[in-house]
Formats: sequence, structure tokens, C-alpha cells
Amino acid sequence: MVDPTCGPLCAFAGLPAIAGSGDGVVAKERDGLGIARITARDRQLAALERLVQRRFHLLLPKGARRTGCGEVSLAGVGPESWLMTCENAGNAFAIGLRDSLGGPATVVDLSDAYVMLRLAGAKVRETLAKLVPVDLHERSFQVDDVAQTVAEHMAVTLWRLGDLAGGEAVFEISVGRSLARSLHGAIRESAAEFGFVFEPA
Amino acid sequence: MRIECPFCGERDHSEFAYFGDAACARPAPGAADAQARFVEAVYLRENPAGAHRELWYHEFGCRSWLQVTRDTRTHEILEVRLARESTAP
Amino acid sequence: MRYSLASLLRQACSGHRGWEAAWRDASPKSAYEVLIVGGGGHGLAAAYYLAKVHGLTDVAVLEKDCIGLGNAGRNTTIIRSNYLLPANNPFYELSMKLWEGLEQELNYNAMVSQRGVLNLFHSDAQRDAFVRRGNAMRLHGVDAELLDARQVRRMLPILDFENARFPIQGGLLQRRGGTARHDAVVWGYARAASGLGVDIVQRCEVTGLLREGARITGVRTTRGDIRAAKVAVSVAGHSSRVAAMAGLRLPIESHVLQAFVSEAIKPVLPCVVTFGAGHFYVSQSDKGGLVFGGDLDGYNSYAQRGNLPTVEDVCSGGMALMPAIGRLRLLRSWGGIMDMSMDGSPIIDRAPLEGLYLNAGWCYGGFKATPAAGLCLAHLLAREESHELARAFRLDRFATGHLLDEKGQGPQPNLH
Amino acid sequence: MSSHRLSGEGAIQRDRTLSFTFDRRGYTGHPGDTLASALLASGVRLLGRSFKYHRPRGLLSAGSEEPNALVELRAGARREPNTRATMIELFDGLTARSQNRWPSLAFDAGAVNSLLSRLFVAGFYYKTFMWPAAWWERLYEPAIRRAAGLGRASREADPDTYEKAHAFCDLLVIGGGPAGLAAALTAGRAGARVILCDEDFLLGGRLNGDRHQIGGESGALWARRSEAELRSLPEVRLLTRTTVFGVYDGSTFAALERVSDHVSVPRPHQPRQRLWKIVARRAVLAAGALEHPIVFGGNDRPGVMLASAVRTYVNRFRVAPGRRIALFTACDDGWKTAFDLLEARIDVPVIIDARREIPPALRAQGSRHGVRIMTGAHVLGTRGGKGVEAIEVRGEDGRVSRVRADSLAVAGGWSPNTALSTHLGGRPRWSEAIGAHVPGDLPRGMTAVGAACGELALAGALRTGAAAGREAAGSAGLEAPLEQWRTEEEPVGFARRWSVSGHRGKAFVDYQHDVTVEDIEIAAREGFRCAEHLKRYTTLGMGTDQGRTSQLNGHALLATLTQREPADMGTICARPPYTPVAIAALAARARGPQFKPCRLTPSHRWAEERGAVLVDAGEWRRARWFPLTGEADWRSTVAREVAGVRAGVGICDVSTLGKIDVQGADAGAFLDRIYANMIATLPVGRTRYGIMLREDGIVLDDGTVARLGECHFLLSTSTIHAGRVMRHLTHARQVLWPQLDVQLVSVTEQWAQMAIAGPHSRELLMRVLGDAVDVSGPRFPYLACQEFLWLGRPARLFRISFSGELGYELAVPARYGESAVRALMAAGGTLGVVPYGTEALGVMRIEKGHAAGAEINGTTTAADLGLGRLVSARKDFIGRVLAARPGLAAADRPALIGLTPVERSARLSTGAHLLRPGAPATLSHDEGFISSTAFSPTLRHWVGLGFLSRGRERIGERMRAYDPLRGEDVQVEIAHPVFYDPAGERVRS
Ligand SMILES: Cc1cc2nc3c(=O)[nH]c(=O)nc-3n(C[C@H](O)[C@H](O)[C@H](O)COP(=O)(O)OP(=O)(O)OC[C@H]3O[C@@H](n4cnc5c(N)ncnc54)[C@H](O)[C@@H]3O)c2cc1C
Ligand SMILES: NC(=O)c1ccc[n+]([C@@H]2O[C@H](COP(=O)([O-])OP(=O)(O)OC[C@H]3O[C@@H](n4cnc5c(N)ncnc54)[C@H](O)[C@@H]3O)[C@@H](O)[C@H]2O)c1
Ligand SMILES: Cc1cc2nc3c(=O)[nH]c(=O)nc-3n(C[C@H](O)[C@H](O)[C@H](O)COP(=O)(O)O)c2cc1C
Ligand SMILES: [Zn+2]
Repeated sequence: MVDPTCGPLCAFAGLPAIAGSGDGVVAKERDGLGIARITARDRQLAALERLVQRRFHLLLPKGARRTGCGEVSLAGVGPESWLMTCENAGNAFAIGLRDSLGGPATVVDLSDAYVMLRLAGAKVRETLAKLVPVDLHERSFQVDDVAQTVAEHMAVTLWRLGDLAGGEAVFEISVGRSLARSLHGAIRESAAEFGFVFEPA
Repeated sequence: MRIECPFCGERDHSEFAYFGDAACARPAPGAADAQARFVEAVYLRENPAGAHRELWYHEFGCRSWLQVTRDTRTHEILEVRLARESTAP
Repeated sequence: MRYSLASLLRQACSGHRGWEAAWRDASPKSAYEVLIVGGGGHGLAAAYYLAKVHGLTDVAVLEKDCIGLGNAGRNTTIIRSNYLLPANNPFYELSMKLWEGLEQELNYNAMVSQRGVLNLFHSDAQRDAFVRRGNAMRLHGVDAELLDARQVRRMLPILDFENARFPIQGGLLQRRGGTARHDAVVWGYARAASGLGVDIVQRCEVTGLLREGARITGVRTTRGDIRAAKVAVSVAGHSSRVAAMAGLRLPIESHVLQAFVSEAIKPVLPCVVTFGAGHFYVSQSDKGGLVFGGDLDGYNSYAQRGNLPTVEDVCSGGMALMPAIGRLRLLRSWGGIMDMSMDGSPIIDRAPLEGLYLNAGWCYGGFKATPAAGLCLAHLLAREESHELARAFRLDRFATGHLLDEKGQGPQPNLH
Repeated sequence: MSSHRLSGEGAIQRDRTLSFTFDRRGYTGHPGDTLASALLASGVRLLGRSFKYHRPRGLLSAGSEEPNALVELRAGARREPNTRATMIELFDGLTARSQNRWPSLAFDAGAVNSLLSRLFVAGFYYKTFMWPAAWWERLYEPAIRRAAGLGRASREADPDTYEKAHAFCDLLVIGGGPAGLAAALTAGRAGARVILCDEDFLLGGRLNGDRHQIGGESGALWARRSEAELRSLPEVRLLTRTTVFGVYDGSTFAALERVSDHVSVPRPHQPRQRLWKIVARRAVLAAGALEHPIVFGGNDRPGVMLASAVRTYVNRFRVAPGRRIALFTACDDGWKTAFDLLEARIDVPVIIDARREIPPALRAQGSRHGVRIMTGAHVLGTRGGKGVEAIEVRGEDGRVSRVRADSLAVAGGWSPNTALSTHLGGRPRWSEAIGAHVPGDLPRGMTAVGAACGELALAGALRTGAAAGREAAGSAGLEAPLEQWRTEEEPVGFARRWSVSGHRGKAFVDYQHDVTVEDIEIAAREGFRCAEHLKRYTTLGMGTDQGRTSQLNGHALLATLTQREPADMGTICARPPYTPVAIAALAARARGPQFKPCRLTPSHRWAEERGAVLVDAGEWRRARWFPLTGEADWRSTVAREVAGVRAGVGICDVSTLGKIDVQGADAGAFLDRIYANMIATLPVGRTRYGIMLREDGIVLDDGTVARLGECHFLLSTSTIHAGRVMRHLTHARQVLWPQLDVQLVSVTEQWAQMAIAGPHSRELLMRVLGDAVDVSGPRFPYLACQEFLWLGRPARLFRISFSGELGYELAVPARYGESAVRALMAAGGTLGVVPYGTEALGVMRIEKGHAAGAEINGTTTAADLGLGRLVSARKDFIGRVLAARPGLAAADRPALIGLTPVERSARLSTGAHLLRPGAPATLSHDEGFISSTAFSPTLRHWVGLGFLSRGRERIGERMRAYDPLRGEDVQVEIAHPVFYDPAGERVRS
């Protein structure tokens, strides 16, 4: 019998790993993340805030910002709503969160709902500028800023991580799993003139 | 047109879905003349040339419903609030 | 002066010095029997039929600007009668019949061109909906044909049959559909109406309605008050504004629709085509430009211009359908303000105030209705009862639930 | 071929030679040339034929306002009609052809039209071609269409790629002439984020065409140095070859960058063009001014050229447009042309100034060169074949003389380039000071500077530019010192002179559309007296140049004819695009397969591997059926799949259905308001079918509601309506009832969901799920649902069925969807498991009489669909009140019915209408229609669903299914819509 857990299966499997020449943009698949959406229940925001701080030593970010501590990060994606991620935790993350935050918040597992790419390289901003209608200038879109927006008709979530040692900016972009191939294509073709390298998980 | 979403910041209106007049509140369903009031709320429109309070849904952003006041002659946006926070008319 | 090749030749010999004004640029009298507010195609056609069919010539058409610069002067000129609903189909077919004899009737070449209107489909569900519609047309004696992909290809090899995201499966063709030269329709009706004694008053904006109790007795305008026994409002896009002068709210929102024309090229497109998998429809004007359009911009507006996302959306629809037009250039884009009614169908009816009549809610489809709307509005004004083919276009249908929703989108005008 | 290339410095690189062809003949030019300048340098000045009369035409201008010199550039799939020779940057191997002529440019048969020009006046076709009516489509119109049009579009798909890019800045500078450069330098030096666009490939504007001095160096050099400095500023982006073509709301600008148009084929991965969408806090309109010609007889003959263009060809391209060039001017600026020509040792036989009085300095300078000067004089006409050979001049004394010249430079005066100031509805204002329109109300945040705002002289351009740059920096919170540059004084006097009375021969106002003075006279006579009517009646200003060089003249003429002032005429509103833009550039990547994104199901790869035939369902791509080798056609495949399910077990990926997670203390109460049926009473662990209405009482969607916990529900929606339902719910949640404790999250993408249907489905699930969940009948009855862990991962099982068989839907996290299908297939091998696609799904749902998209079509009520019993009378919900309107509650509305063919072998066709047998086939006898049909492999005949007036009362009646479109006419019997297992025993087994 085939093992139904033989996955996790890469949503990007089989897609071209390079386009153009060079490495103006390097995209790395982020896999194994536990992703949960937590939404404060009616009038429970303060309680949720306290709980998150106690459990994760994190302040719930206000607005479209992101914060992280260790393996865990929290990104504001709507009024009183956050995406929480945890490295290498998979679906278990949300299950655990439901136990810890389930009182003041609704916790929904979205680990499989999104695929995520980490984008770096000298031309990452030029490439993203072809895709998202958001000002990515370093002063306008700062480290840990979050934007939910649209790229070629696809709803995407974008955030900026800390710069690399050399000062190069790093972004992560996620999209609904069913659109993995379309997003990969859009980034690949936009980056091709600078050289695109893709590293699957 | 750029709409300043209270949560996401200023975005092009193509990220939003439009829903029309925000002044058309849902009438009390139990009233004796409920049907006439629903007909008014669902179908009749002020359709002003000038400031218009209207609903936009930030579909490609934070999925908030916004109440936007906009001049229909110039498309100038005068005010934006989260619909859930605006005092119901 | 009658227009003909002979009169043209005569004038050519005398340096074209003998041409007269096509219509009288009248100054308003203080009172008329009937006032028509709005000098678009509909208002002028109504005035013409009032005079011609009902012998009523004490009529003025009041236009705030110059005639024909509203939607009549900015639409994509498609005429067709391929409607589904039994309330719509016979009405638009009446219009089509009137188009077919219009030039001779008006002695004005409106360049009515029955080059065919082809609606493409890209899925079985779409095909089924078209078949239902086409059969409804045939039941009313209207021509309709179902084409498969091969037949479409033979007709329009320029479409994308190789590489499309949503491949073309076929189309519903109405051969009698086509286009007409929009400005000429306005001028033709104006000339004919004026010739029968109707006053065409330009630069005369209606700014208020004169009222005695629940009765409308005339209008206030930028050129003074004008009294009338009957006032008909035919101001496409601005119906709510004039209705507001009478304290009425209508089941209408005003929305922008953009239209586009490319640089002129030699003929590539023999008929009108609509893309079924995106927002794009196109025909080629006799001057050579591709005239095309797509979806509404989608928000209430009186600005008569649109925004970039719609431009991009329409052009991508165009490229998806006809990738060979890629290197053709867009020459001009513009917008028009239309009455979008709550069910997508029009209103030709008495208003709740005596003496006030409405011809409104034509959405983006009223050009093709111009002759029939004029005829039916004239009928209502002259006979005090709806024309038999316009009976369903009532104002109270929203209250009674007798909606005329061709597309099934419900009370959200930007989806019709 | 004699070279007209002058010696001396310009902006061309003489050390390199580029070869190109025009009308198949070979020529050469240099980098820095345009096609126009290179042809002119080779002595070619016949470049095209006019629209209507096929008149020979040459260059009028040196810029994007060119009305005449339109050519077909490149060939094959890259053929590009109507391209302005003045805007084509020369590249090696360029090929161009003239257009709208036959058989050749020099001998164009179409020129016979000229003979009939007395007939082809404004409006001629409105007055003719009416008899006989049928001849219009057959004869007249095809002839008119063939004659009209300019170039020929390619018939092949455009092979190049295009892209879009977004940009944001503190200041957008539109135009890189002195005014624009001054603005950019001032703001840029202060650290502002500046984008400067110029449609030219060379920055500097008039500085390249004229001989100016700025701060002691030549204007052209100053432009080069400014450019270099701007390039060094990190926050400044210079976009040359980039036309700002549209101004939109919210300070959004559209610009087109011609990335690769100056090479023969774009490099790999380089787009041909890039559409920039720029959001700018401030914008500076520094688009300069346009010179307009003067209307006189034969003013379209090749050799008649704008005076500023003549200077540009001489100074920038070092080309002599002629050997003997006369000047006809009405302004000081025109004199520069004569002086520059003389400087370049080109003969200037005469300077004709329409003004009686001219500044003494000009006269003195002219005399110094010994040029003949005629003041108060006018050009009446030109003589020659396909080029000017002489001009006819009427002197101040009224005497007409003839001057030999091969070219004539015309300087009618300058009009600010206001186009972009009006895109948002502003209207230009007439300025007596410059005899032209200047920008009126500008879009918020936009300032006009330099010649674009009527500051015609260089000093003013630099000053206004710098001031605007400073203001823009200030608005970004930056301090900018006001730059000052030293320049010479520049005389800018002018006289109002648009056309010449008593002209000889045809006098053209709009060159491209062949609109003549006579046409405007006819229009005036016939009452087309407002600018818009004039335009529409004569087509003045409707060409590819949008009347850039003709509108002012045309309006002034009409004003004169109707005893008005040009100021009273208003203007035609300029609309986007500023210059024509390739349609492909506006679509960019959104074409072909990438027209819309494509959503793939979790089992996509597996389905492809199995050879599934795919189908588009909205954005989704789903498996339609899974053919086996040897199957005759798709119908037999589908029949096998259906039979497989009905007799054994089948698997179908139904992940595309929308899934919405609803939680919160008020979730039940909320859903009671959303659904027409009761939800709050649903027990935990149970699922219920539900319908939701729009507020107008029409059914919006149907689906299932599963109660996973006291405060936790999971809704499913139809694939097509998933987005609309989510919008509907969030609207209800945030706008209608914000006070409820409800949280909504779309989980469509999170879960892969497989339908497992058929009598053996339970057995299959037991094999696969083992003891993760107890699926035995009593423990897991019909409509049960449960969350559980399967091999340590979350999973959900629902006992629901669309097929009418014992059935389940199993949900696993999406990434395991594929492996779950493989596991099910492997485990079901001995059960004969079949994968089935959407087509079999559709057949089975029709057999079961389930309404789907064709029935829930936005016009049907719950009662129409036979679902009236679901609608609760015990509560309020969206749509309840309006559903009670008489029109929606009427008894004679069409109701859902089933149909079978009376002749069992007959097929039913969707879209057929239902008529009583014997009734005439007219609309008034139309009683309904067929919405869905399928061949039922189970019943072995066709079955259909449809709507029939009072249908439920008419079961057993016979009707005609009339489908004239497909030539079918079948007797049908009205049946109950549930054809298969009406008692529903199988789902409960
Ligand atoms: C871009 C676009 C494309 C379209 N394409 C098509 C198509 O292909 N086929 C089709 O059938 N239909 C089409 N339409 C719709 C069609 O143009 C309109 O439905 C129809 O023209 C409306 O009737 P009308 O001609 O009388 O309107 P208009 O020409 O708009 O006439 C109304 C007149 O009323 C005047 N007015 C307004 N207020 C006042 C006042 N207070 N006082 C005096 N006068 C006033 C206006 O100035 C205007 O001239 C399109 C519309 C647009 C905008
Ligand atoms: N003496 C006179 O009567 C007179 C009259 C007119 C102009 N001038 C001269 O003209 C100059 C005025 O300077 P200026 O900077 O205002 O104008 P300019 O004409 O020098 O520069 C305008 C620039 O804008 C560009 N442009 C125009 N529209 C554009 C668009 N939509 N997108 C991108 N680029 C666009 C053009 O390519 C050009 O380079 C001075 O040199 C002045 O001497 C003199
Ligand atoms: C069918 C049709 C064809 C048109 N063709 C042209 C054209 O060839 N050239 C042009 O400049 N404008 C063309 N237009 C657009 C008009 O110039 C004008 O933009 C439109 O009528 C709206 O007016 P406005 O832009 O002044 O508001 C066309 C319009 C229509 C409706
Ligand atoms: Zn938002």
C-alpha cells in the first residue's frame, strides 16, 4: 500500500530551476512551515496579547508588520488577525496553538494553504516591482513590513526579512498552493533578464 | 484611484471590490412595512454627483470592508474607515 | 434639402455653398406641449417619432451641451437583438427592424452595417446558455446561428486558436447584428425631427423641475423656465440627477464604461466579436480603427473617464483573443456615464409624478435601442400608455419582483 | 543619391554606419539618427500618402506630433503599421515600407481620389450610398473600408514579450528638456526620489534642436552634463525612450518605455516594451510646446516643414532638409531657423514674416546675412510635383510673386503641450499673452513648467523648472536650494496667424485626415459649429496625431467663419494615451496561456500521469475524465466511470469547492442569518445541505455546512461561487452584524478533498483509514462528519454524497492530497476503484436531480429549484423579505423538473425550449427550457433537468423540446427531477 504520508510534496516540483543567466534573483522554497491564522475573538484582544507574550515572548504586531522570535513569527494580516509561522512544525503547529491560544483566539491551520518562496539577490526589488503594486523602496517597505497584495491576479502576501550581511534585501512571498506554478512562472519570467535561480525544498 | 486602507495603507483601487452605496442599511426585518423598506434599501439609490459614502472590500489585501467617502465627479477620496467601525447610518 | 448623390454633385459644382444647416439651432419658446430633456439619440428619436407618428410637433428637445456628445457620441456602436428574456427580445428586435429601414426613413446615411455579431463561448456551460438564448431568438423569428470552433476559425482566422488559456469552442452568431455610425444616428434624427418642426435647443441645461403639487408643469433651465404639459427625461447616465430634482430616487447607479479605438488599419475584422472568457469586444470602424471595450470601471462616477486597471484588463482580453493586434496601437480611450439599472434592463415608464416620464436605465446597451426607445417613449407620451413591446420596462417591477435580469447578477449594477 | 548630411557636430555618431531599407531600397545612417533624419540625409522626402486623397506627403515635424510620415516598420509577425518615422530610432538592418499606396509610393493609383475631391468633402457619405439599401453591406461599405485605414496589421501573433513595472516617487518629471532637467536636478540634488521620463532617446528637448547657451556652454552640452549628474544620484531614475501617456486618479501615471525598439530583435529575456505604472507624490509637466503650421494652399507638399523641425534636423542630426529653404513665420522664434540655416551655409531665399512690425534686432541680423525679408507678407501656395519647387507669396502691397525654393519652413507659433493636463478633466485656458491654450486646472499635485505652461523662453523654462523641483522636494520634507542658470534673452513675439486668406489650391488643416479649409467651411454652413461637432463631422484631430498640429488652426478657422474668437471655441479634450501605445504593452504578460493564472488541484500531477483530460472551471483546471486505451470516445469513458461508481467505488478530487471555516460564539446565529434553512440546530458531528439567498431573494449558492464543534462550522460552496460567497459572508460579518463574535477564514487551499463514492466506498475507507476513524454504518451515519488524526496528521471525513451512492468526502492537508489519492487508488485496486472526473460527476448529479450552476443561475428562487421546503419560516435570514414579492412567489414561475425523451433512443439537448405539442413555435408559447442534460449510463437513455412553468404539477405531461439552433425537436416527458434512487436509499445504506 502506498504510504499516504509519503509527502510532504513540493508544490513546485518539476518546475524549471533556472532562467536567463546569473543569479540576480534567488528563490528558495520554504517548506515544512507550520502556518496558522489566529483571529482575536470578540473583545478578547487584550487577553490574546497577554497570552502571546507569555507563550512566545512576542508582542502582537499592530498593523501590517511582522515580528519574530526564534522559530516563530507573527505577521499582521488584518485587523485583529495574524499569520503565525513556525519553522519545521507542519500541521502540528496549529494543533498546538489551538490548545494554547484557543481561548481568546480562533486558530485555523493554513500550513498547506500557502506556498512560500524566500527571495534574495541583487535584483530582487527590480523583479518584485514588476509583480506587485507596492512601494518596495527600503525606506517605504522596511524590514518586517508586511503587504497583502496582488501579483498578476494572484493574491500574495509579501514581507521583508532582515537584510543579508552585505546589505542585500530579502523577501518572502506566499500564495495559495493551487497557484504555486503560476507564481513561480511569474517570478521566473520577471527575473529572467537578471538571471533566476530556484532552489526547491 | 488610490484608497488608503486603514490596515494596509494606500493601495490601488484594483485591489478592492466595489459594493456601492454604504447608506443603504439593512432595514429591520420584522417591521410591518419591511418589504417596502427592503425594496428601497436594495434597489433605490441616491446616486449623487458629489460626495458618496460607499463600500469597498479589500479583497486582495486584508479582506476588510471599508466605508469610503468619495466624490463621484472627481474620484477624489475624502475619507476611509473600516466599515465595522463606522457608526451604522 | 434632400440628400442624394445628385444633390451632392450639384453642390460640388457650386463650391458646396448651398448646404443648409442640418438642423435648426432653436432658441427655446416659453412653453411646449412636450419637452424632452436630453439631446442624445433617444431624446431626438422620441421627438422625431412624436412628430412623425403622432403628429405632435409642439415639442422641444433640451440639451445641456451640443447634441450627441453624451453616450450617443461615445459608444461602441453595436446593434443586435440577441436577448434572452421575453420582455427584452421582441423590443430589441423591433429596434433592429427600425435600424434596417432607418436611412431611407431619415434620408440620412447612418451607415447601419449588418456585418454580424458573434459571441464566443469557451465552455460547455457558456454554450448551453447561448443555445438557450439563440433558441429564444429563433422563437421570436430573430436570426441566430450556432457555430463550432471550426466555423469560427473560418470566419475569423485572426483569433487565437492555438495558445489560448480558454480555448474558443464556438460562437452564437446573429448575422443581422452589426454596427451603425453613432454620430450620424444623432444627426439624422435631429435633422429629420427639426424638419418636422421640433425645436432642438442646445446649451440649455435643465436645472430644476417646475411643479404644481404632484404635477410637473415644466422645467427650469440655464436659458429660463419652460412650461410643458409633459416632460420626458432621457438623459442617460444622469437620470438620477434629474429625478432628484423631483425628489425621486431611482433604481439606478451611474457608472463609467470606457471605450477604445486603435490606429486605423486596413480591414482585419469582418464582424463584431465578443470574447467569452474575459472582458473584451471589438469591431472595426469603417475608418479602419478597431473600436473595442470591456467591463465597467465598476464604481459610481460622473467623471466621464476611467482608470488604468480597466484599460489593462480590456487590452489583455484583446491580446488573449487576437494576439496579432499586439503591435497595433491604442489611439484613444474615453469614458461614458451610463445609467446602470438594478437588474440590467431599462425603464420606459411614467414617473410617480404626473406629467413626468422616464426613459432611463439603458446600461451599456442603449445605443442599439435608440430607434425603439424613441418610438416607445413617443408612444407613451402621446398615448398615455406603454407601447406593447415596452410594457415590462416598468418602474415598479423592483417592488413587485418582476425583474428583468438577463445575466442573473442581482441588484449589483457593476456586475451587469 | 546626393547626401544632405552637413558637417559639424550634432548628436549623431558619424564613426558608425547603420544600414536600412525603405521600400526595399538600401540606405545608410548613423547611431543617433531617426528613420526620418536618415532618409532626409539621403535626400528622400516623399514618405507617405494621405488618408483620403492619397496626396504625396513628407515630413512635417521631427517629433511625436508627426501626422504624415507614417510607415510600416519591420516585417512578418513583427510588422508594425503607422509608425512615425520621426520616432523610429535607427538600427542596423531596419526595414520600413511606405503605406496606403498602390502600386508604389511614387505612382499611387489612389491619387485619383484627388480628382473626386470635390465630392469627397466632409460628410459626403452621410448624404449618399442610401440606395438601394442592400448595396450598403455588399458594395459601398466594403469599398469604403478598403479605401480607409492606413497600414496593415500583421496577421500573426506578436512574438515579442512585454512587461509591467510599478514605481513610486516623490517627483515625476514629464519631459527632459531644460525645464524638466532643471526640476529633476533641483529635487534630485536634495535627495528626493525622482523619476524623469522623456519620450526621446536623447535628453535635452529643444536644447538639442536649437543653439542655446546655458552658463557659458552650449545647451546640448549642458543637457549631457545634467544627464550625467542625474545618473549619479542614487534616488533618481532616468527613463529615456519613455512616454508618459496617461494621467489617472490617485496621482497614478502610465508610461511606456520602449526597451528594445531600437534594436532589430529584443535580446533574450528582454521585453520589447515596458509599461510603467508610476505613483508620484508630485508631478512636473515639462512636456514643452508644439509648433503649429500656418494653413495655406499646397501646404502639404513635401518640403513644407515646421521651422523648429528644420532646426532640429540641421542642428541635432546635421541634415539639410533642402538646399534652398524659404521661411514663412508669424513669430520671432521662426527667425532662428533662418539664422541656423545660414550658419550651416544653406541658402535662404526669403524670410516671409506675416507681421508688419518685427523686432529691429531680427531685421538687423537678417540683413547682416543679406537675406531678402518680406514683412506683412503671406505664402498663398506652393508649386511643384512631389516636392516643393517654388512658393507663391503675396507681399504687403498685395502683389503676388513666386520664389524658387525646394523647401519651406513654417513657423505659426507655439502651443503649450497641455495634453497631460487634461486627462483628469481639467480644461486648458486661452492665453492672449501667447495666443494659445495653456494648462487650466491641473490634476492635484501637478505643476506645469517651461514651455508647457507658456514660459516659452529658455530662462523661464529653467526658472519654473527649478522652482517646481524645489517645491516637490519640500513636499517630501527635503530642503532644496533654488538653482539658477544663466542664459541669453530670447525674443518670443508672435502674431495671431493661423491661416492665409485667398490661398491657392487645397489648404490642409488636418494633414493626416485630409481635412481642408473647405471642409471646415461646409461644417460651419451645416451647423456643426462647436468644436466637438466639427471634429466628429470632419474627423479633424481624429488621426494618429490626435490633431496635435491641426486643432488650433481648425478651431481658429471655424471661429473666424462663425464670427467668434478662438478663445470662445474651447478645445477638444485630450484623452489617454498621449501618443498611441501598443495594445500588447497594456496587456503585457496577461495573454495567451498566461491570460489568467491557473489553479491546479492537489491531485493534478497524479491526474496528468493517468492521462486525464482536463477542463477549465473558472480559474481551476480539473480532471474531466480519465480515458483508458481502447475506449471509443469520451462518452464511453464517462459511462464506465459512472458505472464504476454506481457498482463499485470511485474517487474524484473535489478540492476546488470553496471551504470556509466559521468559528465563534455567535457562529450558529450568524449562519442562521446567512442560510435560508436552520443551521443553529445542527448537532455537532453532523452535516447539512444548505442554501443561501441574495438579499433580493434569489438563490446565491448551495453547499454543505458541517458542525465540527459547538462554535465551529465548516461551509462548502460551489467552485465558481467560492469568491462571491466569501465576500457575501464577510460583508454580513463586517458590515451588517459587526457585533457578532464570528471569525471567518477561507480554507479552500488548506484541504485536499476527495469524494469516495459507491457501494464499496466504506470498504475502501476502512482499508485506508484503518482505525483512525470508525466508518461503520451506525457509527458514521449519513451526514456524519468527524475530525481525526490519520497517521498523525489532521484529516476530516464527511459522509455526504453528490452522486447518490453511499459516499464520503475525505479531507487531508493539501500537500498530502496527491499521496492520499495514490493511497486510495492502491488500496482500492481489488475493489475495482475508478477515478472519475467532472463529467461523470455531472452525469450522476443530473441522474439525482441535484441543481448546479446551470440551475442556480442567479434568477431562480428556492421554490423554483424545488428547495422551498428547506426555507425556514421560523427566523430571519438574508433574502427572506424580498423573496416574498409577488413576482418571485408567483405560482406560475418555471419550476425545476426532470425530462426524459419519449422516444427512448432520442437525445436531449441543453438549451432547448419547451413547447406544448402542437403549439406554434413562438415566444408566447415558450413555457420553459432544458438546463442540463446527460446520457444516463445507469438508465440507458438521456435525462435532463429544466424549468417549466408550473412544472411540478405537470409531471407525466408531454412537451416538445425545441432546439432550432441545432435543428432538433424532440418529444419529452416531464418527470420528477430525481431519476435515480428517488427514495435515497443508497446514500443511507
Ligand atoms: C463606452 C460606451 C460604450 C457603449 N457601447 C454600446 C454599444 O456597443 N451598443 C449599445 O447598444 N449601447 C452602447 N452603449 C450605451 C449607449 O451609448 C447608451 O445606452 C445610449 O446612447 C443612451 O441613450 P442616449 O443616446 O439618449 O444618451 P446620451 O447621448 O447620453 O443622451 C443624453 C443627453 O442628455 C443630456 N443631459 C443630461 N443631463 C441634462 C440636463 N440636466 N439638461 C439637459 N440635457 C441633459 C446629455 O448631455 C446627453 O446629451 C455604450 C455606452 C458607453 C458609454
Ligand atoms: N522662443 C520661443 O518662442 C520658444 C517657443 C517654444 C519653445 N522654446 C524653447 O523650448 C524650450 C522649452 O523648454 P522645455 O523644457 O519646456 O521644453 P522642451 O520642448 O525643450 O522639452 C520637452 C521635452 O518633453 C518631452 N516630452 C513631451 N511630452 C512627453 C511625454 N508625454 N512623455 C515623455 N516626454 C515627453 C519631449 O520629448 C521633450 O524632450 C526652451 O529651450 C525654449 O527656448 C522657445
Ligand atoms: C465608434 C467610435 C469610433 C471612434 N474613432 C475614433 C478615431 O478614429 N479617432 C479618434 O481620435 N477618436 C475616435 N473616437 C473617439 C472620439 O474621439 C471621442 O473620444 C469619443 O467620442 C468621446 O468623446 P470625448 O473623448 O471628447 O469625451 C471614436 C469614438 C467612437 C464612439
Ligand atoms: Zn487592507
